[in-house]
Amino acid sequence: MSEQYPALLVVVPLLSALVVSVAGWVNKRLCFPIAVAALGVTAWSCVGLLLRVLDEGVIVYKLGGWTPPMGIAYYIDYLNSLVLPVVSIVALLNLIANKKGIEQQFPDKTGPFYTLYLLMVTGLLGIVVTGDAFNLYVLLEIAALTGYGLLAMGEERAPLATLNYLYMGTIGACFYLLGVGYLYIVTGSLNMVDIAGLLPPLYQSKAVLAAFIICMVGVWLKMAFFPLHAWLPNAYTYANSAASSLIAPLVTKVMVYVMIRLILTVFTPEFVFTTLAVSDAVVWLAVIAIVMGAVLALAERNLKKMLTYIVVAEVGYMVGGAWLGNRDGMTGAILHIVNDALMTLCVFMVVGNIVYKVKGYAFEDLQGLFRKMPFTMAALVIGAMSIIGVPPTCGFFSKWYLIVGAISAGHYGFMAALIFSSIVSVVLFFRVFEICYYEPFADHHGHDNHSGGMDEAPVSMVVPLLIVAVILIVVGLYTGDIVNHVIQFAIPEAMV
Amino acid sequence: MGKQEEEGLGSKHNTSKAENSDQGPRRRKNFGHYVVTFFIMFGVWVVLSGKFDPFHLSLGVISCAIVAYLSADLLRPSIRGLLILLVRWIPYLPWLMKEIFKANLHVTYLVFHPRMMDLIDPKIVKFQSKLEGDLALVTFANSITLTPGTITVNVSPDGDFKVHAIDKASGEPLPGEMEARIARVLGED
Amino acid sequence: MDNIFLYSSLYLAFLMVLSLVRAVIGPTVLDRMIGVNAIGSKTVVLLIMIGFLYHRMDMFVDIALAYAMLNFLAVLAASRYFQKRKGLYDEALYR
Amino acid sequence: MKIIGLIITVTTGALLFYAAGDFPAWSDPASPASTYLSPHFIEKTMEETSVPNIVTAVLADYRGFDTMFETAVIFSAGVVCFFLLRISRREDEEPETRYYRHVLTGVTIQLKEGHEIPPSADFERIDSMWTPPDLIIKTGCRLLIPFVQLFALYVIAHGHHSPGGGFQGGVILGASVILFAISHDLRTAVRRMSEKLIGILCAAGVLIYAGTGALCLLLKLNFLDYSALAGVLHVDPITARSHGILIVEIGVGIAVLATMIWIYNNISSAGRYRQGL
Amino acid sequence: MIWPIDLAILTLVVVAAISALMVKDLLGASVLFGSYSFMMCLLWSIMGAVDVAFTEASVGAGVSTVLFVAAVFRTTRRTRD
Amino acid sequence: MNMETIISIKPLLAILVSLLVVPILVLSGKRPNVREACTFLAAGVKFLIVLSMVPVILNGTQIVYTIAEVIPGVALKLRVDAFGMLFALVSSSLWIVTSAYSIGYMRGLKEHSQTRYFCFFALALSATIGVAFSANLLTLYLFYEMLSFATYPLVTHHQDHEARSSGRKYLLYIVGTSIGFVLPAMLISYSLAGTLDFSSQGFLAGTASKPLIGLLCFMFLFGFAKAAIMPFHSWLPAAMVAPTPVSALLHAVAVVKVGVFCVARVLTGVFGTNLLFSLNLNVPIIYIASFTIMAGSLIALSQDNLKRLLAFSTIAQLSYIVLGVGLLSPKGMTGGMLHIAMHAFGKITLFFCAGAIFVATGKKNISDMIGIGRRMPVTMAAFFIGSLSIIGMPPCGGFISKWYLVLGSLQAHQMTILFVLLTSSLLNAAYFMPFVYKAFFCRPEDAMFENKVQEAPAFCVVPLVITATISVILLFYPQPFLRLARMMVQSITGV
Amino acid sequence: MDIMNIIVCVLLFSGLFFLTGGAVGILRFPDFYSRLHPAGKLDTLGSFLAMTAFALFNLHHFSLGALLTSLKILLIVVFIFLASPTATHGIVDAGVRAGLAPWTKGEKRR
Amino acid sequence: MTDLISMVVAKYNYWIYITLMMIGLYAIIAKNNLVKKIVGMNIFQTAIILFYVSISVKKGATIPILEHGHGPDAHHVVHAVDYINPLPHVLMLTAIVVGVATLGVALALAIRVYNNYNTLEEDKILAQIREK
Repeated sequence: MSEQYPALLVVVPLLSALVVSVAGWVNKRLCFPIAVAALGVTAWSCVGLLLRVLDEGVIVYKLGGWTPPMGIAYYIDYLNSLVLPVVSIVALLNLIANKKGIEQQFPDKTGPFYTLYLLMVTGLLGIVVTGDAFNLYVLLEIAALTGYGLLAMGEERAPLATLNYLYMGTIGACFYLLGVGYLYIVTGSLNMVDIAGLLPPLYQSKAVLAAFIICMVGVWLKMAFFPLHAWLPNAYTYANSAASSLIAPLVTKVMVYVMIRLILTVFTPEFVFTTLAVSDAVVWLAVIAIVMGAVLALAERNLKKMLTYIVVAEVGYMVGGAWLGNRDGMTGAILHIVNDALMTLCVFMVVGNIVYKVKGYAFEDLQGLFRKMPFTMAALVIGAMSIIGVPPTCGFFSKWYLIVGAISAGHYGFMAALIFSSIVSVVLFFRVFEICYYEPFADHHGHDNHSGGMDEAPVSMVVPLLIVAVILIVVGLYTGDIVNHVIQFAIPEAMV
Repeated sequence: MGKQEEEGLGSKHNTSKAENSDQGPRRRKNFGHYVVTFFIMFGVWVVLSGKFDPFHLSLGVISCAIVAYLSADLLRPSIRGLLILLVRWIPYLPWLMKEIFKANLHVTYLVFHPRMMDLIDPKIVKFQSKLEGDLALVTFANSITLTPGTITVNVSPDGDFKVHAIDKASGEPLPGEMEARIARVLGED
Repeated sequence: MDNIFLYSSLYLAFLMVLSLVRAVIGPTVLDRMIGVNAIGSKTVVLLIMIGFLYHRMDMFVDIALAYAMLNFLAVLAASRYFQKRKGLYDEALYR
Repeated sequence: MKIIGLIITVTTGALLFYAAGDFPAWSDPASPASTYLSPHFIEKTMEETSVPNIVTAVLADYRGFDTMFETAVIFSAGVVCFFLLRISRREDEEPETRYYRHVLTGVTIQLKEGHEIPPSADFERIDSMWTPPDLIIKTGCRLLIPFVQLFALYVIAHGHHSPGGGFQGGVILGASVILFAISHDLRTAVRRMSEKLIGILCAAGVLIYAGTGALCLLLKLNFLDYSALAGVLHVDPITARSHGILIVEIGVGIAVLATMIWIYNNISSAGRYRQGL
Repeated sequence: MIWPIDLAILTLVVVAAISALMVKDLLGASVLFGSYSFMMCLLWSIMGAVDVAFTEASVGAGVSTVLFVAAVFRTTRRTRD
Repeated sequence: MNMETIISIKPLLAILVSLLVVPILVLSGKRPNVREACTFLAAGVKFLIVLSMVPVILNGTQIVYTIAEVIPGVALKLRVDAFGMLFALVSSSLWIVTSAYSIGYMRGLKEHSQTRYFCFFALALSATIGVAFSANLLTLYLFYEMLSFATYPLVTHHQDHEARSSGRKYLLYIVGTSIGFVLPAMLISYSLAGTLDFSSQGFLAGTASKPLIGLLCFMFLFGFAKAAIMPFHSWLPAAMVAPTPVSALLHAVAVVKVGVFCVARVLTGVFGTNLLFSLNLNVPIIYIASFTIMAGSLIALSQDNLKRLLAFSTIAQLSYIVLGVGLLSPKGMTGGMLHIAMHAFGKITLFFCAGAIFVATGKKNISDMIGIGRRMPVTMAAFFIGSLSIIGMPPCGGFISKWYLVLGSLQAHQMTILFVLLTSSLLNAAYFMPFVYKAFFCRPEDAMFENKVQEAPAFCVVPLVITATISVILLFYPQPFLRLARMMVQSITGV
Repeated sequence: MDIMNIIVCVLLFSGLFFLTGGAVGILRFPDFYSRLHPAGKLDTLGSFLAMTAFALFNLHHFSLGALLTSLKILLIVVFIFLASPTATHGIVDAGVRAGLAPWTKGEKRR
Repeated sequence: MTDLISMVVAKYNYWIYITLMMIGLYAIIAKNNLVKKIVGMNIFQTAIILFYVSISVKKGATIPILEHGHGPDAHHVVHAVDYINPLPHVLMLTAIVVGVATLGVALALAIRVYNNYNTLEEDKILAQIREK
């Protein structure tokens, strides 16, 4: 069975999405167990794949039994075998944590919600695992469409924000598609590895250059890289918490993965960093992204929106790291995909818990929460530490690699931006902590609650949150192993 | 009024005619409809498919069964209706074609006439038809639309016609011969 | 014979331009619908003609048939709009 | 915004114009796209899958995985439209007033919330904006719809030999139901094809596709490798591929049919399922 | 591949696209967008992409126009651009 | 130098003891007795663990334990050497005392959120021991940051407006400098040398140009803002809003000493004496330190609030240690390291006294305390001993360290520094002695002090008596600390 | 050029002629209702004639398949004859419901 | 000059696709009405489809459906030059489907927006949001 893991990890969520959809019409209570079971199996096969890749190296899975340039193939190498478990585990934990919230918000539509959720996970896992440039586009759209659906169910402003996201997302996906078309017209192939093999004689071609630029712009649009980030904050802020805590950690990160995949596998680092001499400009763009993200976050009086700007800044980290063009920077970027997914999940889950209990996430709603929801806030502290970059939480170590990469690339602006954003994150989060810590709990309901008894979110929400918080630290402690055994092999030898 | 069941490709079922409506909103499903629909559909299938190997024919059988299941109550055909169709429609068609031709020539003449604006004189003609039954009315209305410079604007289920005529000459002969012919075709004379 | 078809189809394309002019200039939505409907009917003919130009008639008939069916649907839908929403305000009034 | 848009557009356009200079000339038979992968498809499809329509073969077999997700995209669009728009009666903030029309006389009855007429053949539930369906359109569509449906099924069944296939057939089939809803009434259309049925069909279509793939997986071959079905269908592997393609196309057809109707129902009634276009 | 018709239709397509965007009425825009789809369908069949043409015919002419009209029906026809 | 090393989990245990006690404290929130018993137990166990390592260290062996290899080439690694041992010994022994004192203080004032207080106290202690035992810069940084964040709730314990603004200031300085200076400096060092492990001769030698090394040196010096070297000192007076035991432990012992410890560690372990000498980097360091000493003492002169006075005194005294290390002469370094211990015991006594006065009378300002010696003679006697230790007068341990510093400055031929040391001692006397005089010999203005002797609760008084006694004892028996400091200096300079 | 081709050409050209009439008519006629006349009628007949021409031409190389294809083309014709008046009626009905007044003689062109 | 003309004609499809794409892109960015933006989005998508289909065209080739259908006689030699490249068609079928799906979702969202704000003009909606 284990040789079928690559298929399983996409097929299981897809099939279960369909089954859940049917179950939604038959008996709503079946939806949640099916979804959890499916994601559990998926996570299990992802971890199994990671172990297999560690044992055997790259795995190729031929879909439909056709050999790669003809048919579609999955390539599971060191890069995506690392991202896969993250995606599936984040999805699983978030699903468990948000069961109550989903039932509270969509009592009638739990079936469709779980369906979309599973389809989204399918899409994301597929994006990560596929080895075919066009297949990636289709999966991109599946993830995007379900994402629109999930995000649009929220506050009053959610549909408009999502509609803007839809426009931008469609442009992004279409740009990617166009880039693939440009590659296709000059190489005649759609398989990533195959294209990489056919490209070297064409490095000087204008079409390849344009393909690269268009693909990158498309992917940047999707990941909300700085000048193209305008859709993200609103879309994530006004969405319901179950959706935003799935999408915020995963979508931008998976898109960064796609970018790294394109750089490393399709266009090859040689072309990107040697033939094209734009990496410096992109890193400066990333610097602006980080600084702008941090500054804009500073201007917000609203926890969730603040976090969305942090997401924007984090995208800057990863893009900048990847474009530094050296091994350390790339390691940092890949590591940060993992870490940022986890820590964004952590903070957004915290917001989910707060929304569940307090029904708001503006700063005024947070007063006295340390007393009211100590466990949630403890998780927030750990998540914040990770975002700030305090050892031994994992955020520190990816930042470490990014800065080391910046130093060895001689790009001190990027280093300064990283440090600046860390300091700003300190300010951001301690501002939140201050409010949660100092302000007396503002009692919305009139009756005397001033003794400040605990009023924690349900256990089913808190336990996954604490698990995530612990994972943040554990991943931090195992960074060395991750780098030594996985990431090191994910980056081609040619990169120094 | 007793023969609405056998009326060509459609019964005279009409939602506003009390005496006709013995089924209410949910139309009664008649087994005969299914069978006849199936065979009509199978005939069309053969024309469409053009493949006579068992595999495709069996696919055709399945498809026709599905369509019959889904839409027999829309088509509501009957064998007698089909026969009438064959016997009476065929003679009507050449006449209709001739009329259409004439009408088209007329309109074309108008279109290309340099002083077209002087020639045309649109107006709405109203008249009462003695035809009954949906199918007859619709056939009549569509025939009017296709022929001499006239377009059916509105038909009430009782047979009140409103027709837009492009010039005087087009509107005058209505209802005229066409109605009579249609009445004959659909057995309403 | 191919040439005849080729020039006929070019001529049809020209006729489509004429219909498109009506669709573009309006002035009411209904006029546009007439224009679009006319384009549709010409397209059906043109499709079959392309089939002849490719010498693969049997492949193009299906498309033409589907096209005729669905063009009808679109026009019907647009005209249905006026059954439920009364009043013909037009773009001209809201300039 | 207009200026920004113009700048972005012109920049993009300039880049693309610049890059188009390096393209092989249009319709050049020697371009890489025509010489690298496609000759294999064109020359080997008949041997390997026994399907003359190369597009169908590539779509459903060589790149069947793409198509599975394409179907899933459609499915998810349906679910998203439902999820976004559908307002169940419980959530509906508008007080519900029911309208009934006496079929025989055409008299309309208005009932305030909570009152209901016991189901009877004489009364038809209608909506406040109900307009009597036009006689000509109604009759014309009534006669046309079965043929449209037959044609749609023909398109699905003959995807191997002529253009078309599951997707196109499904859309036309869906369009026939939409045509019914337009020419009659949304409520009548929903009565003929209930929401639950549509929802289940929608999932079932994708399930047929993915299930076929998973069946291949269970039969010890790779996902979507239809030749695994040879044993089940009692045919040789190549014919099994052909049949597998057909099965898959049927799945696509069902999914697309249901989704199109679902999306239309939700959009045209804004989720209330009362008053359609 | 019949290039003269191809050229003619391509030009028409651009006109239809621009007019669909210029019309100051959403219903009109949807209708014109329908005609844009027709021409695209023609274009595909001229280029020999029969399956694409079929899809475009069924989707563009049939469903997407209807969806547009339905959405306009549910919202408003008014627009300022 | 060829050091023997043994691998043992003991250092990790020493850190984990106080970390693991945190959940127990949280769970026992409703039962103060259990909670405090646990705190005591943990403090005792920790002290015993540390103590059990002393003989090993004195034998010239190092204890090493690797927790995890977080980055290839850089591990989370603990190493116990003489210097770390010295610091760990001071802080763990003082935890016991402070725990006792805290219990008295917190119960005496019926403070809120005591559970939280004890939790973070334990956490801070873990971090302190962690800093002491760090084997490389990364581990050091980890525990340093952990300490910063663990002390934040302690500093802002009162949760009022003043606490809030002080907390902000505290964080801004501490975390801002550590992220802004230490982190990049650390990473630059890493990318230069490829390692972060402290070694006795430093690892940066020969890897970079002089300006870069100089820059790094100052980034580290100012980056460890807990050392309160001017101009990054003003968090320290602000942080005095914390409850007194917190000030006592953290601002006399843990936090500030961690700062200077880090500076000393980095100067010796990263740069190494030879490199500093060869680049003449020690000169600016000692001048900055001297400036801080003088300025701190002068500002302290003008303070009326007792705790603020102590804070500025601390700023000045910390720079002694930096100065001692910066002299780079063996005697000077010995003096600096000894001063960590000596100043800790002296200063903690002073803070305890200030706290005891606050508990017993509620007074904060010196001007309100005239004649207080009549009411609280024991406390004030201890205060006197503590201040003698700070000034560096003979019956107390402070004398030894100052003596070594003076010797060191002579050894390094820095006559200016000698002058600075002497002047500052005079200044120390000038701000402590008037208060002691007024406390004992002036007529009290406040009628409260006329009554008979009424000391603070026993939990408060006993600890300060103990620390005062130790201060005195250290003069006569400085052996463990002196030997540890000498071993350290020997390993660095070879003398 | 055999006789069949001539017939085909004649049919095709007459079909094109009517289609031209339709295209010009919807441009020239003064108002919506009168434009429907050419659109509804001339296009239908034009398509019919052209389709017939194609059906005949397709029979040139006679075979069963060709016959069926021709039948299919005729099926399209049938379909157009059913659908076109219905669509025309739909549009005109919309015009009436929208309240569009018909053009009368002497008015300006709309 | 003749070079230019021949280049213009030889890549006419590509120029038109770029033009259409620019039209669509401009509409998405600059149009104020949400439904207009959706129209622009669809034009944008079709432009890309046009690009792909243009890739597939091959001079002197016929549509990619083998002429001699089913059965044992099917296995005669097929020359790749005779048939248009089918691969882009396959891709574009998928892209069209994705386009319809996106269209449906976008329209659903537009209806939601309209229900909330009672207008489809973006600037008016933003003004309403600002007022709150």
